[in-house]
Amino acid sequence: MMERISLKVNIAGVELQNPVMPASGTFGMESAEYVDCSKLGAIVPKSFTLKPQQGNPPPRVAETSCGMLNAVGIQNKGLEYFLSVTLPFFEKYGVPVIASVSAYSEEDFMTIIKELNKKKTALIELNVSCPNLKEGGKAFGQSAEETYKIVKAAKSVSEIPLITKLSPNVTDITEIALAAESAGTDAVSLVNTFLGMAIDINTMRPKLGKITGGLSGPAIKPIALRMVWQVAQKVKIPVIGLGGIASGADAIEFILAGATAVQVGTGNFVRPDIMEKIISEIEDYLRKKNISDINQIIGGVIIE
Amino acid sequence: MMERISLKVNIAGVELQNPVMPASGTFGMESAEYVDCSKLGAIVPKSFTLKPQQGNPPPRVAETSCGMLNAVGIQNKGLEYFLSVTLPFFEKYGVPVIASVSAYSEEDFMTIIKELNKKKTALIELNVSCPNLKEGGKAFGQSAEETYKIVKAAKSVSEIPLITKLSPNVTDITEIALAAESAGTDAVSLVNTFLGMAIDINTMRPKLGKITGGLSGPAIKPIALRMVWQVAQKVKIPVIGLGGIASGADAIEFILAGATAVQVGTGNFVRPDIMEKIISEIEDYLRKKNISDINQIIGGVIIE
Amino acid sequence: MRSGVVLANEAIGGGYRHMAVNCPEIAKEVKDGQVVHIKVKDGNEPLLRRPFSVYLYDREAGTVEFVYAVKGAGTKIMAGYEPGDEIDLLGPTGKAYELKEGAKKIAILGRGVGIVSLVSLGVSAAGKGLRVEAILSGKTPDHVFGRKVLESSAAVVHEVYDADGSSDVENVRKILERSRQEGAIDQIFVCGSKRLGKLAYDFSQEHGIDGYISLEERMACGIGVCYVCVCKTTKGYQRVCKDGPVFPLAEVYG
Amino acid sequence: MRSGVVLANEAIGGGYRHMAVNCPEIAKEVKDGQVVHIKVKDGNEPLLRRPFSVYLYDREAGTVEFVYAVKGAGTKIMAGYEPGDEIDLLGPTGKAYELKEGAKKIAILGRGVGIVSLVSLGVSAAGKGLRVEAILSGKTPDHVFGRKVLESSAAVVHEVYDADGSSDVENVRKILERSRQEGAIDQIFVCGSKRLGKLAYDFSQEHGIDGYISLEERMACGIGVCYVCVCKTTKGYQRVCKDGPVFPLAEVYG
Ligand SMILES: Cc1cc2nc3c(=O)[nH]c(=O)nc-3n(C[C@H](O)[C@H](O)[C@H](O)COP(=O)(O)OP(=O)(O)OC[C@H]3O[C@@H](n4cnc5c(N)ncnc54)[C@H](O)[C@@H]3O)c2cc1C
Ligand SMILES: Cc1cc2nc3c(=O)[nH]c(=O)nc-3n(C[C@H](O)[C@H](O)[C@H](O)COP(=O)(O)OP(=O)(O)OC[C@H]3O[C@@H](n4cnc5c(N)ncnc54)[C@H](O)[C@@H]3O)c2cc1C
Ligand SMILES: Cc1cc2nc3c(=O)[nH]c(=O)nc-3n(C[C@H](O)[C@H](O)[C@H](O)COP(=O)(O)O)c2cc1C
Ligand SMILES: Cc1cc2nc3c(=O)[nH]c(=O)nc-3n(C[C@H](O)[C@H](O)[C@H](O)COP(=O)(O)O)c2cc1C
Ligand code: FES
Ligand code: FES
Repeated sequence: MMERISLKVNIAGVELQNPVMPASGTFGMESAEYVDCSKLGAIVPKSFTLKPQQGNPPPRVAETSCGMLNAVGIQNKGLEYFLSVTLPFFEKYGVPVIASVSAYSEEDFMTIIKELNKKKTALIELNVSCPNLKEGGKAFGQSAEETYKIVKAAKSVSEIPLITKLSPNVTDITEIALAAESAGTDAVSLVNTFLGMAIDINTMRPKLGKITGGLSGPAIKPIALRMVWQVAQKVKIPVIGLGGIASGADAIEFILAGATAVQVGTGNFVRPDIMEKIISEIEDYLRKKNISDINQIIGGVIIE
Repeated sequence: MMERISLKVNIAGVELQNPVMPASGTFGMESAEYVDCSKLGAIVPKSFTLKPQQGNPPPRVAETSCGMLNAVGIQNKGLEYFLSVTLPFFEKYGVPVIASVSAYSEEDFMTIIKELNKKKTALIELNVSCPNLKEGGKAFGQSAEETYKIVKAAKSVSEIPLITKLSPNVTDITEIALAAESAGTDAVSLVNTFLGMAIDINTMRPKLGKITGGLSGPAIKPIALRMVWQVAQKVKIPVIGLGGIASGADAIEFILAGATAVQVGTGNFVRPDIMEKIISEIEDYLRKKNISDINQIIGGVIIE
Repeated sequence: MRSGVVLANEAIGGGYRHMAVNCPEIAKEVKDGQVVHIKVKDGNEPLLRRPFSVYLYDREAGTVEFVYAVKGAGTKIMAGYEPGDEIDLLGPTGKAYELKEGAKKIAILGRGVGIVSLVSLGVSAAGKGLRVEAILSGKTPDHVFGRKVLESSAAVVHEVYDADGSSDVENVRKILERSRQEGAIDQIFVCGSKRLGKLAYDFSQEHGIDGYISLEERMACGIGVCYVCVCKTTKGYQRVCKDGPVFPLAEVYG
Repeated sequence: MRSGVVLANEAIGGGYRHMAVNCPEIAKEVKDGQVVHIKVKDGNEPLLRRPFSVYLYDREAGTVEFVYAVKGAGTKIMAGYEPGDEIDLLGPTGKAYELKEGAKKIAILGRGVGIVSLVSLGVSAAGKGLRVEAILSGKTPDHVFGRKVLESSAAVVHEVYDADGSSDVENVRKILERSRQEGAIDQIFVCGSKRLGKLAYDFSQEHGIDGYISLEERMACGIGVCYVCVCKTTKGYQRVCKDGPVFPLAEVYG
């Protein structure tokens, strides 16, 4: 029997009591009624933009086989609301809060980061990969160059360590990760959603108001895991893995593939308390395997 | 009530009695025991290479949520066996046979096509998108340039119309489709499998002998459909859609998105007779909608 | 998440089923018009919970009742539930119907499954001594339910059908008018039809009364965090699961 | 695809269940050692069929029996089947065990669920008047089954266990040797253990007899078209579903 199992991990100098946090856009103040936020590794509220924005026309969701498409388009109340309401709300739980920032230009990213500097969130996640903003589902994060430029600009003003959230809708995600790393990002998180579509054959119309949307959930897990594994081999910075995680076993797959921490997205919709379950399943796994520190298995997949 | 419903479609001058055919690698001579091959729109046997090859070490399959990973690596008996056994076997069913060709170089593609010219298969599908051949899951079809070169070379010798099968593991699939079109391909088919991975957390080892493999099945349908829709807007040549099709409704989604024909892959594993069912479900749909000719709904998705 | 046990799950005509569930936690908390999200089956297919209005509840007995239409994959699975089966529930969620202080008479207009969310309101209001005028609309008599429960709690019930043309908006308006002439209506509540919503809105404007509608949208989280379930209102896109499902008619039709 | 109806599905200890199914089409065709692929549930999760050896069959009664270990998602669903449930079957598929013309005595070596595929062979052989020496191996007595069926068809049955060390390869070799001394063994068949396979191979080589092993690999199509289920043999990668599951020992260990 093991004395104690340590689930502590470190992302860019920030210690997390365990590697489990929500994926942006799938967790909010309302979640606190269902999950004990003080138990999480970190808290990642929904991405916000400089100004409030209304998002895309409904319908915004379509269920698919083992997954779902969403086309929310980052409906949010803007930076000011984040600073005055969301951040203080979550800070009271005593775990690191990661500000997920979305923007349409380098300038907007910089403006937001300067404001965050004043409040010292633990970390900032740059959402350069939302497929629901630009026309045709394009995102900054689909180009190594654009990613480099944005991260460089963000880094030039940020006093807070940066996580860059990568898009999976690319030929070679390691190239984008390396661009973000060389621009100075302190960590990467991957993946955001895959651009997808569904058609209602009865009405002959797209099921989403915005035609296409982002695919998330268990369906994408194998692709996300492959990407995390590929990126973890190439970069020196910590990798945060996500995409379809809905159990401790899923989380461990990502950790073995090289993720220092994991995010849970769509899983929160099915069970708003799922992250607590995942944390305890990770602990059980380590206990069963007689491993006392989770850091021992990060990137631990055995390749023969 | 409608007199007769026509399911006939035309791919590069070849008339198919209906738009349903198998996806390469998921159908073989053994399938003829379970499905009436003479009922299909076309027959697409497994990709073959110039010489026989053994494929990848097992395990070659891992089930995932609503999908599966495979890393077969095109185990096949080579061109000669195709010409002497497979082709004559399928030709007797009186429906077009599409030769799916895989190769490691332009030269090999050209050598194979020259041999096929002599036998006049109805169509040739160039598999430039198998993720299980090159190291790290790379494929020719992930580069517009390489795709252009291969298609150009193939076209320069082929007396048979060419279909180019595209890889979904790309940033912008329309770019690759346009490259293939400008190199002269007569049609495109998409998608091949998504590169994915799964880890057995008990053994801490990848579930596939080759570490990564191709994801197929219902899980990928929304992404494949989006790609078919995007490509169909951009190219003038016919598009063959596939990825997760397992019902008439799925097939119709792809047709509405712009596919002239569809292929069924993983669905054949679940029910080897599924294509017959899909054909009749398509017919039922048209009858219910009072549409007499399937060509009326190709690309018919209504965007407002 | 709460665990419930199915007590009954029977077809009641019109493709609807009536399901009673034992779940004291929900029965204790739920308010009229609120919603419960059912994970119809373990696993990832179907992935998301399905939202259902609470039809009736009994705080003492600890039971909650639903009426649902069997439509797609999820409700087909639910149709197979048998007494004794455990089910996975999230809720109650969302805004409830609120009776105005001092209201003496209300009208409820429900159509099809939209009737579900209004029945417990009718029962509660009648129980508090209010007069309740209920207009229940459906394709055929089979598509209307709830009459007995409402009548036994002293509501006045009108059923109207497409089959005989009585569900026509003009006819419903007439019923409302007639009722108003018998005594002022203080609040009007509607669910299940855009047309009836518009009628109720016009009626409420004309007579300067309060009116509410309960809306449906596709959902994911059900608790207000994902913003997929929005509907357009005069206040912008609002979340049906959290800001609704009950909205003032003026926000939807204004 | 064939439709079967579950007749019985009972736990038999050791985490195994014994399932009897009515499916005259399969019962009529199936040969010893062949496989049936079960789609455990409609829909896409789990997606693929699960392969199971046929344990026993009765051509007249039209029944087929299976014994399976409850392991993952698919077999957990199967464990919930009740008499009367319909199930979706594909098969029989694959190479069967073949008795050599003129064989007078065979040995069968099965371990764990590997016992399943050998029992009908033992019964068939005994029924044809051959002598059958069956060695059934398992972790504990609970993990061994089939004794009664084999004995009632006149096979000689030895059970060996890990629990008391009797399943040790050396001990199994001794049992085989002793049997051989009582009368030459013409063929040897093995399933469920690499170690027993090796033992059988060595034994078959030493005495110049025929030997076969039935293998397992993960499958997708089950009918020979996808090439995911290959195992390494002296003839290269062969498909377990089509070229096997029964292979000459010499192709696997040679
Ligand atoms: C606030 C609210 C209250 C509801 N109350 C009731 C009720 O009391 N009785 C009843 O029969 N139905 C009710 N519905 C509708 C019910 O949720 C759907 O009929 C049900 O989700 C269909 O699931 P399915 O799997 O059978 O259909 P599918 O079409 O297979 O479902 C696919 C997806 O679409 C969603 N969906 C399908 N139809 C609807 C719909 N009409 N509204 C919202 N989402 C939908 C499903 O939840 C699922 O995510 C309510 C919906 C909402 C939003
Ligand atoms: C030719 C053959 C005959 C078999 N006969 C029997 C039998 O008679 N009795 C019995 O109990 N089991 C038998 N098996 C093993 C049985 O197929 C697996 O135990 C079963 O597929 C596990 O499914 P699951 O969903 O419970 O497990 P999961 O682990 O959830 O399955 C995940 C995937 O892996 C595959 N898989 C898992 N274990 C195995 C395995 N051991 N072999 C092949 N595929 C596997 C599944 O089919 C599925 O595709 C046989 C396997 C083969 C190949
Ligand atoms: C409804 C919804 C809204 C989302 N909103 C955001 C967002 O605002 N910012 C962001 O970076 N990612 C957003 N995402 C993406 C998720 O954070 C996550 O990257 C993705 O869903 C994959 O993880 P999952 O499969 O666990 O859901 C959203 C996802 C969903 C489903
Ligand atoms: C086991 C397996 C083998 C495959 N082999 C080939 C192949 O030889 N050539 C090819 O072009 N595609 C091959 N594919 C890809 C399929 O043809 C198809 O593009 C893919 O599976 C997506 O369709 P699906 O989701 O309907 O299966 C293979 C797929 C599977 C699952
Ligand atoms: S369903 Fe998520 S906000 Fe309403
Ligand atoms: S499972 Fe497809 S060839 Fe064996």
